[in-house]
Amino acid sequence: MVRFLRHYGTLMGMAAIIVVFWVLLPDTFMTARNWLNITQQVSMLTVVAVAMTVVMVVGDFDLSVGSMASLAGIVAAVLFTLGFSVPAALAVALGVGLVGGLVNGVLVSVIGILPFVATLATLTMYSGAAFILSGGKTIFGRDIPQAFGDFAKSGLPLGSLGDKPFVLPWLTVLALALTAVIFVVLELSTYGRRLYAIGGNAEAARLAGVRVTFLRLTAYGFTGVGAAVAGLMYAARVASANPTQGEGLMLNAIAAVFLGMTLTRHGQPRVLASVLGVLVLGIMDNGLTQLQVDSYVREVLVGLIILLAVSISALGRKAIGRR
Amino acid sequence: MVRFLRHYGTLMGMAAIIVVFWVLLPDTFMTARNWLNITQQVSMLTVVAVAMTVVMVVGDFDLSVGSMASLAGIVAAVLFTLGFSVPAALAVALGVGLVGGLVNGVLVSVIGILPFVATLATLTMYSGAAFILSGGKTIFGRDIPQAFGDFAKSGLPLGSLGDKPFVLPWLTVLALALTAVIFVVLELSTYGRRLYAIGGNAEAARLAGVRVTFLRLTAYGFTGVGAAVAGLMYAARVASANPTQGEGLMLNAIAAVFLGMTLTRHGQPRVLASVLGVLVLGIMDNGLTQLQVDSYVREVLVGLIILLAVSISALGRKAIGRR
Amino acid sequence: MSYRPLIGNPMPQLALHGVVKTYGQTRALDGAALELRGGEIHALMGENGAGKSTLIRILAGLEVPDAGQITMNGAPVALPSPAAAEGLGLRFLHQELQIVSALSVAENMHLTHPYPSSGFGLVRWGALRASAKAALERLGITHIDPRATMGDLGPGDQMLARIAATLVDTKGPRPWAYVLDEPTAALTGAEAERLFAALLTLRAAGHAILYVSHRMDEVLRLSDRVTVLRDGRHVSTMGRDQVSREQIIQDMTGRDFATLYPPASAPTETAPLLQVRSLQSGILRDIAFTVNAGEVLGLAGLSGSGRNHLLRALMGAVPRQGQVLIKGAQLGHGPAAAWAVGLAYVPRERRAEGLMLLQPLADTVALPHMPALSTAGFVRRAWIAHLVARLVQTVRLKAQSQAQVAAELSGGNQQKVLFARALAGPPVVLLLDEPTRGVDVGAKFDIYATIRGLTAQGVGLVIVSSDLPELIGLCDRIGILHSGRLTQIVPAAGLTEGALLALCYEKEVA
Amino acid sequence: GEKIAVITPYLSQPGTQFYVEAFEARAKELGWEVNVIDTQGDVAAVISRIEDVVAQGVNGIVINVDPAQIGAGLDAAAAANIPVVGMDAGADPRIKANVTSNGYEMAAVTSVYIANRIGGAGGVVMFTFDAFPPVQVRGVIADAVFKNYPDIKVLDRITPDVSDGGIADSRAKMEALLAANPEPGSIKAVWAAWDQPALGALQAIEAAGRQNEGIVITGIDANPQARDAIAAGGNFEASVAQDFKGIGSTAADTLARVLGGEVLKANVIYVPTQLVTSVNAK
Ligand SMILES: Nc1ncnc2c1ncn2[C@@H]1O[C@H](COP(=O)(O)OP(=O)(O)OP(=O)(O)O)[C@@H](O)[C@H]1O
Ligand SMILES: Nc1ncnc2c1ncn2[C@@H]1O[C@H](COP(=O)(O)OP(=O)(O)OP(=O)(O)O)[C@@H](O)[C@H]1O
Ligand SMILES: [Mg+2]
Ligand SMILES: [Mg+2]
Repeated sequence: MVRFLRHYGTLMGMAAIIVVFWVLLPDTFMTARNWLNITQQVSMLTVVAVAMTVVMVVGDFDLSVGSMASLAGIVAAVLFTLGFSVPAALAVALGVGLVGGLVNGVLVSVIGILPFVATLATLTMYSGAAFILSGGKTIFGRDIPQAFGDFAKSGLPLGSLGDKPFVLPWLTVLALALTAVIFVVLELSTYGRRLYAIGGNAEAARLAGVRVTFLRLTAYGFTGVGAAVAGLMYAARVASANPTQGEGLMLNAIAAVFLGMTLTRHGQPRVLASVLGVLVLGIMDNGLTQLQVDSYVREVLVGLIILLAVSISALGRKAIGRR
Repeated sequence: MVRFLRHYGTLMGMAAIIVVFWVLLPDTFMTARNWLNITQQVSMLTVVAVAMTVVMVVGDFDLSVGSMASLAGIVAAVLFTLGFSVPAALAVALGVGLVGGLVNGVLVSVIGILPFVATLATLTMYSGAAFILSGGKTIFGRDIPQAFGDFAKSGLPLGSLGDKPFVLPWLTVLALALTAVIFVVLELSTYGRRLYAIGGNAEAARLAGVRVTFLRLTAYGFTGVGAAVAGLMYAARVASANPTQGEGLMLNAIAAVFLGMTLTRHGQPRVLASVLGVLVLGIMDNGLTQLQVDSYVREVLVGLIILLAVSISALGRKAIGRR
Repeated sequence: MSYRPLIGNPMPQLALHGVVKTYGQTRALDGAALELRGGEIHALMGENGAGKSTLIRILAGLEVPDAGQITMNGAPVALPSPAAAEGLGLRFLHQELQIVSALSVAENMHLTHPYPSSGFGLVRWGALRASAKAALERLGITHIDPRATMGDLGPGDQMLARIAATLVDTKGPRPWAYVLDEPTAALTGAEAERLFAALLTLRAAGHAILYVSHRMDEVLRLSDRVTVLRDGRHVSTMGRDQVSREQIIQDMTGRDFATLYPPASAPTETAPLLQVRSLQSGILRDIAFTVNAGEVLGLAGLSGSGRNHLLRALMGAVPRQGQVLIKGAQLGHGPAAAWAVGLAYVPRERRAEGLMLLQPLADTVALPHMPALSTAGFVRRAWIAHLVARLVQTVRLKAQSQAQVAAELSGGNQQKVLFARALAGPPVVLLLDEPTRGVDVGAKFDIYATIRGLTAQGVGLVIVSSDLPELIGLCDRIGILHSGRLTQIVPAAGLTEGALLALCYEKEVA
Repeated sequence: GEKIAVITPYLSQPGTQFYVEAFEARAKELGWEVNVIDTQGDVAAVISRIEDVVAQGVNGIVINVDPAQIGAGLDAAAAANIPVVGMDAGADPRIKANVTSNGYEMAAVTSVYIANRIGGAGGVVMFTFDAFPPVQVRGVIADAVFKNYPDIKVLDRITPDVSDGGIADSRAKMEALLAANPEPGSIKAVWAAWDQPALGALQAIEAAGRQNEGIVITGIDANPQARDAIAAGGNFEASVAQDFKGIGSTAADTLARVLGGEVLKANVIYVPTQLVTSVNAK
């Protein structure tokens, strides 16, 4: 029973939430269109959460993802205003993400600063850099190439649905693709398995000859690039870049990964579990908005549901440990 | 040399910062009035950082302090609008802080949720509660009793300074008083020594007869009350209450405590070190603003200086460990 | 599945000379030497802290020696990294059981080795499992599923899987030497036999095995040569014909037991201080014994027999049923109650269970006695300083000041901090779990002297130790634990190490 | 009645609260069911919530964020034929009408007020916030006005940290500037792009005991706290009242006309603003 609750508690909770929305919103919730909306809405968060999963696998975390996302968006937008082509600007922005991630990695893994402190400091710095580059302004309008904004509005045509065309939004496609990449890296590659070994028992990994310092450093690179991708997706979706726009991503991404961890057998971070965590957050937002639940009540409910899921799994773990 | 850098690196850094400002701002920085300003500006952050020190002593932390501060301010303001007297409203707000802190404590210590997840969830919930209570609005003007706002504007007269009266602001007095209280609790009482033992090695403390679960729980109570006090000070200072006004406190408080930890011999959180950490942040803000350094550049500089201080201490620790 | 016999160099040979390694003030190795040849089982012996594991970590490329020479077939080699050691065909099982509980058995077995993978670096799971299965079968193990999660296995099976990991066949350099640091510590007799069979097969195929064990019988039975280290120095290397139990002990300790264990003083009175009746906890069943004033009761038993658990149950660190009386009064639950009535405890894992490594040693000493060292909830620092100053002398603790942190003390002095803490009460009954583990010879003698001093004052002691001569030398009576039952209590006088070991094994043999 | 969704990232800003309330009041008279959704600063979430309410099938949507940033949401609404009306938003072909005050005008009024009060000469401190487009335009105008007076020197252009509501951090920044410019008369005026920094600056000046130097402070929005301060006759001399209630109720009326099938010719509707000084503050 306890074991069952621990493993399936969160999953059952998710199912319950979906059923409730389905019953209360019979016409609008369980529709292909609504689910497309949800996937598109959570696409940026998915990318950050999935990238965050990589550092959390080695037992660290990264508070700077939000400001890195903002910075990447600003970098691309500033380069657009300077006349760079879309691919060139995006490449530079992703490069900034990679470098920013590796800086975090060096601080944590080589210098030995606690992840919380190191990424808190870089949070401030990356955010400051975004403000400096943009002059604190929102960059939008003519400065943003049409193609860039259009990307977020269009998608992969997949036939038609009733009278309307059925289109899988590019943002969703991108999130799926990145999830697949990180899945392959973490679950199927030797590299990923080494990261899990480090997270599971860093000392054992070191004694077994795993290059802990180096691998831990590289994990931050993924998170940096992921944050940058999410920042660019965000900028495309709002067809503008603002030095604060990534702010909300960090806490939500961490919450999603932790929520996902309650789904896995040993409480490890896993890519697909993180995606489920993101979906829970997205579905709650969508369903509660449609039910016209006050935004503030929604916040409290989301917090409560996270706590419930995590408590059940924590208590289950305790009960098992006690036997 | 390494040892020296580790112990005195941060202190020397602080001294260097002060000297730089003194030289660059010969007439205005090193004045009694400016220092009074700084102490008053950092008074709220001091209270939160000092209270945060208590949970950090046991090896945890509390992300919900910012939203708890907002919530306490809103609770008091809402009670004011309902005609409660100032003492009654403040007592209820402090009670909310205590309960909120203990809820965190139960989640972390009794249920066994990671501090990061538990307090992230309560962050959302307390913030949601503040929004619900206030309807998302700023409460100000006639609703806030005159006496409440006046408190933050006045202080303890300490004679005169040149032509102007020399007044120690009540907010500064309050911050000093709470620092003293927490100092006594942590450094001089058996309770505090037990908290340090838990932070040093929870299992060893348990075997030595320390009631780890209970004490860890109570530590969060201090942090909750501290956050509430800071929220009320904030509300008094701006003579209004807003459901987001505590937001900036959390990351800054944690940064201050970590900065303070680089000052202590073995990297432990200590009350007075946390206060120094707060002062570093406050002095940098004040000095750089006086120097008319761009706000964004200031952010980057603050991040850099934190990183430098922490890196020196981390590298020093490593070098000592290696011998 | 069979082993690939060694082709090419018929007699690979690895040698170390004059190896020195210091950690802070501790000289772990001070001129150690070792020679390992293909086709032999070579035992590495030495007291706790003699430097065996350090030598192995150097071989594994995990530590770089301060001085010394390593040669392979006569040519000097460097071992800067684990990869280099693997490149020389060396495989390792390190002392502390290093597992990643959340990963599968197969993955744990490939921590050191590259996973079988396709061109794109993708893991071939089937090949990974097959490789793990093959390695397990070399030990004759078929009951462990490579897909199982490591954390779900029992400690014995975990150890077997880790041992099998050294036998994994990889594409890389051919392994020829297997280095096992105390592999049998967590194994049952039958499991150990399987390991021995595999080791003999490996030897027959021309491989070398370097093997650390504190179990004398195994060593005498299996090994072709024995090298003994003492205080980081090479003492002797003996062939099968020269080796004897007495000689090994003589070389390991370099001294007479008479000088190591101070004489016991006759108990002054026989008042029962600790009475235990029908105690149940965890695997413990129906435990009953009494300890009188000035008496030392030893607890002996095989690994996993419940010695450690019994002390924790007495302290109230784990739930227990049954009666525990201190001076005739029922003992309450929880460690606080135990300390309050003078039941003091020196835990086994001093770093994990005893010390606050980064706090002033005086704080650690005072912690369990806080109620007596405070007034109205405020700490009386002067009282603490006074008490600690006295205790530092009693246990001959070498520290710069009372404010020094435990992390900066040597292992023996760390142990003395915990002794000082246990004496601060002062204790009525003192529970000691492996009190001299990782403690050097001098500090050991100090600890023995302290124990004698306590018995003279009428304190009752319960000592758990895996060091059988120590138990015999210190105790008045020795209780034998077997699978959670106290099978008998025998007088220590006249007992030999062999006889005591036989008693520990008795039930299993019978 | 009709189901209407009001979606804003900025509900905790006092101005937004007023026109949302006025909108709700008017909507009640019209018999509408209004759902107010606050995304707390997240603009992309505005798009998401528009998509959600489109799925839910509302009759009309009201936004108060720049339409250029939420094109995807506007497309979703257009595809479902749901009219969108802006409330202090911005112009866009997909918006039936934007009901707003003229931000350029408000900034011009306060900056010119300062220039005149200080005789076109002296040091001025500006508080701006360029990350928020409607406030950014105010800064642009003030910059231009002050530049037009060769003897006005902008001492500092400060962006306060608004995560705390903006008063406390503005006050800290102003205290530092007062310390840096201790000579009486070295700071002649404080121009704030909205009221919170003006209130923070006022607190700083009073706390420093420099309220008698004649430093002129202006804000924009004329929120009640600012009105109280202006009425008190201190340094805070002027602000510009947007007719928040007017914006809210006009937005509701405009939406009612759109829902009634009317095609609006002018898709920008300005609601007049008013300079508030001690004369008319109460
Ligand atoms: N990382 C380290 N830092 C400091 N001292 C160390 C370290 N590792 C080992 N030592 C010290 O070096 C000495 C030798 O330790 P080692 O682990 O090699 O002993 P051992 O012979 O394997 O003992 P055992 O039989 O207990 O395993 C001990 O005094 C130990 O405390
Ligand atoms: N809380 C518990 N619940 C159930 N079983 C337990 C518990 N604690 C220990 N055990 C089991 O009881 C057995 C005895 O453990 P204990 O550590 O006391 O043995 P030991 O004689 O000290 O051996 P070792 O030297 O290997 O530690 C082990 O099999 C252990 O797994
Ligand atoms: Mg060893
Ligand atoms: Mg044990």
